[in-house]
Amino acid sequence: MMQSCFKNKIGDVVLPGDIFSFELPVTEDGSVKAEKIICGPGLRRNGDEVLVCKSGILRHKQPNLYWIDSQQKRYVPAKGESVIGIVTAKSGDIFKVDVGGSEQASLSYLAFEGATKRNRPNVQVGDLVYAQFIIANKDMEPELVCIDSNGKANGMGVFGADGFLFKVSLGLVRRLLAPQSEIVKDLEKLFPSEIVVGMNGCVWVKAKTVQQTLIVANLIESCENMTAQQRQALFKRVADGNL
Amino acid sequence: MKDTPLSNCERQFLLKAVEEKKRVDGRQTYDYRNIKITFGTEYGCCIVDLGKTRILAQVSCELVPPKDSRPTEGILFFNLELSPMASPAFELGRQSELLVKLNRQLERCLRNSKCIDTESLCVISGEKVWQIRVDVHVLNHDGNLMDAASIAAIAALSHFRRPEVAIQGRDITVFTPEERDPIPLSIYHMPICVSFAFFQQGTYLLVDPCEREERVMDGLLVIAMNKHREICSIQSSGGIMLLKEQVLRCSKIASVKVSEITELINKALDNDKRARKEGGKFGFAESMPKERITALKKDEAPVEMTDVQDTANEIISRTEAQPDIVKVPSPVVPAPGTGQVGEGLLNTWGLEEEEDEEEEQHEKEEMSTGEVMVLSDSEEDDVVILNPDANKPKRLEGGSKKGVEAPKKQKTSH
Amino acid sequence: MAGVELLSDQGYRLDGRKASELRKVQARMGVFAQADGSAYIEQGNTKALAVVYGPHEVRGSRSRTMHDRAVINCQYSMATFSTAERKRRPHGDRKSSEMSLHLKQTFEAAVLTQLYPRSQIDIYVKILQSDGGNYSACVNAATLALVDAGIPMRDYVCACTAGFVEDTPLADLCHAEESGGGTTLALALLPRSRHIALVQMDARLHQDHLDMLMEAAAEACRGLSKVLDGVVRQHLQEVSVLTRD
Amino acid sequence: MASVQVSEAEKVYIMHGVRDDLRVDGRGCEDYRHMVIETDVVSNTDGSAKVSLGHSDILVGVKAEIGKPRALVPDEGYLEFFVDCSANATPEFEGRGGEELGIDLSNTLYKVFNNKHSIDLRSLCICPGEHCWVLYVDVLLLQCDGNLFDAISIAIKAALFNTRIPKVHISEDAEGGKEIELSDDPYDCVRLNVENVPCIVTLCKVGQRHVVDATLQEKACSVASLLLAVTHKGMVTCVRKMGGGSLDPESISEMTETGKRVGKALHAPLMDLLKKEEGLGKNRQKVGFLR
Amino acid sequence: MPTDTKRLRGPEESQSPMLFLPPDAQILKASSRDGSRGHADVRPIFARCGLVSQAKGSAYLEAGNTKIICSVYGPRETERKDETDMKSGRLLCDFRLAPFSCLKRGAWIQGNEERDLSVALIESLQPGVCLHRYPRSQIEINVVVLENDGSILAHAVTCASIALADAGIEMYDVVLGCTLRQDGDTCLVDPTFAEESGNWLGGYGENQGRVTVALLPNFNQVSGLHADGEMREDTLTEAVRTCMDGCHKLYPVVQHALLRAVKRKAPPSVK
Repeated sequence: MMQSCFKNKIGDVVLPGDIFSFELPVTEDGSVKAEKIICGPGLRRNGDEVLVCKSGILRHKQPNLYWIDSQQKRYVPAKGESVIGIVTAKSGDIFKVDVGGSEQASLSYLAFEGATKRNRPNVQVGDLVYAQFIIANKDMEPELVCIDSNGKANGMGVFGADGFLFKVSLGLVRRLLAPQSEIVKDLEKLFPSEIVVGMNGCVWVKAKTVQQTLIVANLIESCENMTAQQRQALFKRVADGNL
Repeated sequence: MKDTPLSNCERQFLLKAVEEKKRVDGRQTYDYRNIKITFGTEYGCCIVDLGKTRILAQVSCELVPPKDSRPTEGILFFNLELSPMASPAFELGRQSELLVKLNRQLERCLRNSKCIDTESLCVISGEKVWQIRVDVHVLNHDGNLMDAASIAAIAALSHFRRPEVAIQGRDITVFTPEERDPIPLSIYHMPICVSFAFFQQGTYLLVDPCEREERVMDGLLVIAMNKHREICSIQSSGGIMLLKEQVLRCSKIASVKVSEITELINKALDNDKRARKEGGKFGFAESMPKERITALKKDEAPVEMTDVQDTANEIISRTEAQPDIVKVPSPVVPAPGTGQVGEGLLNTWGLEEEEDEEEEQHEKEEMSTGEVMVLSDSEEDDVVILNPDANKPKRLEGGSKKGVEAPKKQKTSH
Repeated sequence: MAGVELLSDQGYRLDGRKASELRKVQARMGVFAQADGSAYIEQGNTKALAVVYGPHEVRGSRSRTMHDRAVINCQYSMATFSTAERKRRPHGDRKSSEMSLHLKQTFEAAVLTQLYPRSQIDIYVKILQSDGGNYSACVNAATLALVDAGIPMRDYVCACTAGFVEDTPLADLCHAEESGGGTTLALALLPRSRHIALVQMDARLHQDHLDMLMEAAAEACRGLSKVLDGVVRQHLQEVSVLTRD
Repeated sequence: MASVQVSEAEKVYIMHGVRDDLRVDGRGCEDYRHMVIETDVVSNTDGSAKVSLGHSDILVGVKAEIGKPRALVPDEGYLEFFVDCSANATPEFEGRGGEELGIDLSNTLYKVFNNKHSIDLRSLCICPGEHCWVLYVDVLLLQCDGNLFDAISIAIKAALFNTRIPKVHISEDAEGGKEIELSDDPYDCVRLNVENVPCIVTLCKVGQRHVVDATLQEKACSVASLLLAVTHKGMVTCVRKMGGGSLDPESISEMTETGKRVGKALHAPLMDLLKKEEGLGKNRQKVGFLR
Repeated sequence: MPTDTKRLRGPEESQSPMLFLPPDAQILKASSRDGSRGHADVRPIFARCGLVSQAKGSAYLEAGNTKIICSVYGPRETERKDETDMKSGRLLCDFRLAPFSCLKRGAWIQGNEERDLSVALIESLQPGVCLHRYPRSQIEINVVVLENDGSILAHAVTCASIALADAGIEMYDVVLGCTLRQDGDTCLVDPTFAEESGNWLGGYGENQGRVTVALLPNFNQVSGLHADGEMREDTLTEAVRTCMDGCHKLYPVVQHALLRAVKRKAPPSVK
């Protein structure tokens, strides 16, 4: 019962301030069957009620995970998320990286694969960095690293020789990074291109020519507010228009 | 709050794109973005949309004693505000260089060129004259504030009506709009600014730079002209090295652009006048009935599909051929009170007679069928506005049909 | 000014000059002892003083330092008694902050700033007497001051104004001609490479005359650069005589 | 004041020098540095003068304008002082940096001229209660190397001497309104009597003795200084103790006495120099900054 | 300048009523002092410490109708970091005449005269305070003149030094101030507002002037000296000496005020 009032809300737009209050279901043998609900981003527990604090669409994932899919642009750092940052300053032994959050994240020069005291990584002001948050909470300054637990870069570090960087909303980023994202599938059908997506809404694209890179970039940007069929039609037209 | 810094890779990519005559939003080197002029219900208030850059201009008048150096002339006062709403980089109250530059350029372009007859503003010489005050507010900064501000200012001035005044001896009676309908200002000519962005030490040139291109450009050349091909002001800024020939070439391009924008402003003005005369609805609320809740509708960025080669110099040579005003295909007028020119129109001018697009906008019934304003952009596909309310799919095909047909036509024309 | 006739039919202007004749230019470098570089210039009745400090470390807001080149910091101010009508404040109004901005841009183009990263070069210009062509007097004075301070530059920056009366271009306008409502074009030119550092034009002019006007202004700038060149050589000659023996 | 950093050793060296009446640049305790005065330097003004005292350069412009007399003294004109510390002097004065010093200097000048005899204010009145001449005295500080007050006061005296106020005749037009016409003949003008204009002498207490016309170095190692405005008759129109230290009464009276003597001795050569320069008339070769 | 929108102002050409006073009322014969006070007598002053609870130290002083209140904050950290001389502290002063303090209403914003008085106050107090004990810090003195009845600078100096002492700031000596108005040969110590400015405007005779002296009584050192108007040199030195005697007369009252304050603040003595 508890989840029922949740279930019928899935897929609807919920506004901050909506409250889901539960009467604990009393099973036949009088014991109270407790059900566990995991509140994702956008939901907050208040006593035995669940409060909605971000406007968006309520999403559900088996078995009991609920969260709000909001159209947000401003990124709030979260531990473990990998983002694209721009190096803004080199002060002492840490680099200041702008991730579009409330403050600039710090990235130690040792947090690169194969970096030692003597051979420092070659990072210039203005470079792009693909890194992961190891410290990200409201009380401390966010900290990034470019190596995973066993010291390998596996994809992280300085990159972005001659691609194109642009910003999109966080909702679209999540759709791009979804395991079988249709958008990515459609893009693959067009022409070969490299795409790097950071959770902070930065997307980096590189294709064979400047022309194609621009097309891919514009396509991704315009997928923001299109339904599935419109996207199909657009991609079909782009495909034949180009051939 | 400082805005996000520009990464090196973005800078290199944009410069490479400029070298290959490709622009991020698919425009040609000499294309203007989508210009949309809407007038408010009150006389002298107007909003100009240049792509995503959005500027509000408001004109007001007041009876004041004149300056003793010029007792018989009215006073023109311009004030441009960079509100922090427009971009994170603008802080309130800080005299930034950009603010000073824009204000002085606006003043020079509209006051020194004597485009408004200040003698006609004098009520009693030496005692009371009209002070016309033009306040320009930047609502959203996506590059090229100068052109948008100058269009907004001159459109608002030509749209403005000041109350009529009767003088008996010493006392002045000011009539309210109900008693006597207000009088327009006497405007000799309409100076409009055209901005040229220079890259790679002046080798590459772009018109109407968007915000990203502005951050990467070396310098800017702003030329203000009116449709009689008279230059009202020239101002170069940024550390660029120009050659005389480049400045002359820019002034030729500017003359074409200005004549076409002036055409658009007049179109919007007549449109608004017709809407007011027929007692129809006018003003901002009317001008965006069909848009989504967000005022700044998020139209899909046009995608440049065909590898269009550079037609720039070919266009220039053609402009010398026709000294007279080039027949500009009539801009599409989607809703009363607005005049709209899609990008595509620009590079079809002068090439061949574009069959006059039938006026989608037929007064009343058009409103009801919800025929959405069609941004008939040439080579990019049709822009479709996703209406929140359940909209007949029919319109979709209709829209795309228009779209599909448009690019093909576009292709042949090159 | 309808009344005053700017160009007589024999081709003479108000002060008896021909159409393309410059005003009398007198200049001297090294006027002040305390400044790194200083210069004083008189173009007709317009008198300007320029002082250069730097390149020195950036004072004030640290955020302005550029990691790859020097920051040029200009201040243009007019003496309160410089114009016929007394000015209440020497600087701070929009006109003078715009003029400072123009000077800054002109010299950002001309000075080799990448040789002095993370530093600042101050250029202060004071108009002692204003009789038209303030911008050009400032640029010429600042050029001499920079040369006096030994700061490397691509080329001299010479600036001159040009007007257009009865479709004959006039060079080096005085105050009467400038405020007479006709067209005024201010041009800052690097004479040898014929590059334009800054162009600024006011009041209406038909597009076809633009070429003629700019050519006249460029011609005037080249004439001015010869005069400045003479002043610099004479100053160096003077200084070298003092330091030779 | 734009100060300069002086190490302790230098201070001791300077103090010992002053004690033996021998200063760093060889002057005695009561000698002035080399002074160059030139009038009529700026043509847009009614009177102007340029003074360079050592490396301090001052330019003063006087502009006469017609204004309304002050309510309490309807039958007198008045003087307005404005000191502009331009950034030319030191980068410190850029923007609003020089404002504080400028206001301090102009306030002192107001005090110096705050008496009846320096300038005959009554002669400045056109018609009591309605129109009077207002003399805007604008001081431009181009280079400051210590002892600004003296240089400024001398420059003001020279500029006022050089001031030509056009003659004014008032004609009554029909309904009694007063019509003021200025005579546009440049030579038909009124000259101001600057006999009584005071000159400022700044005495700097270094160690036990006091010096006149102190440079920035000497000022940096002095505790206090006394400013005296003296007229040619020896009258003292303004006294002000400056600096962070205190003075005992004996040294005050001693310094006042020296100040009066030096000040009085200053007026005579200044006046005849001005008259001599005036005498040159037209064929005087204008120098200004050109040499 | 922000125009003063709150107050209903008269029409522009309104005149202040002061103008229409009969001429003789303006020029008060300075030499005849009314009633009790002789020429060399100082007005009786009333001084109290510790009125402003927020301030570190404060003082209120009344001399005849001149009422001045002063509060001292600090020593505090200096905001302007790039101050050069870091080894000694700095005195900052904010001298304000309340708009209602004089006959003609003043403005709230600090005018040039007030800035001049602030500079004069700092230069007079600086010798008395041991600034080397407070390196890299600043001491703020706020003086407000509630009613101006003459010689406000002198009494402000005295009031400020009492406030500094009340604030527990180390001082070599208290600083006392006294003003003198010279009119011809007569000199009036501690003049009232009328005496100070009255005869001045009309006076065309010799020796019209005003002298203000700030004194360190125990060291007998002059820490501040201001004089304007026109005087002969001997009259000037004579006037300075008279002012110093005037200061010495004030000293006992100041000592008494400080004693009272210390007693009140001192812990109850164990009896």
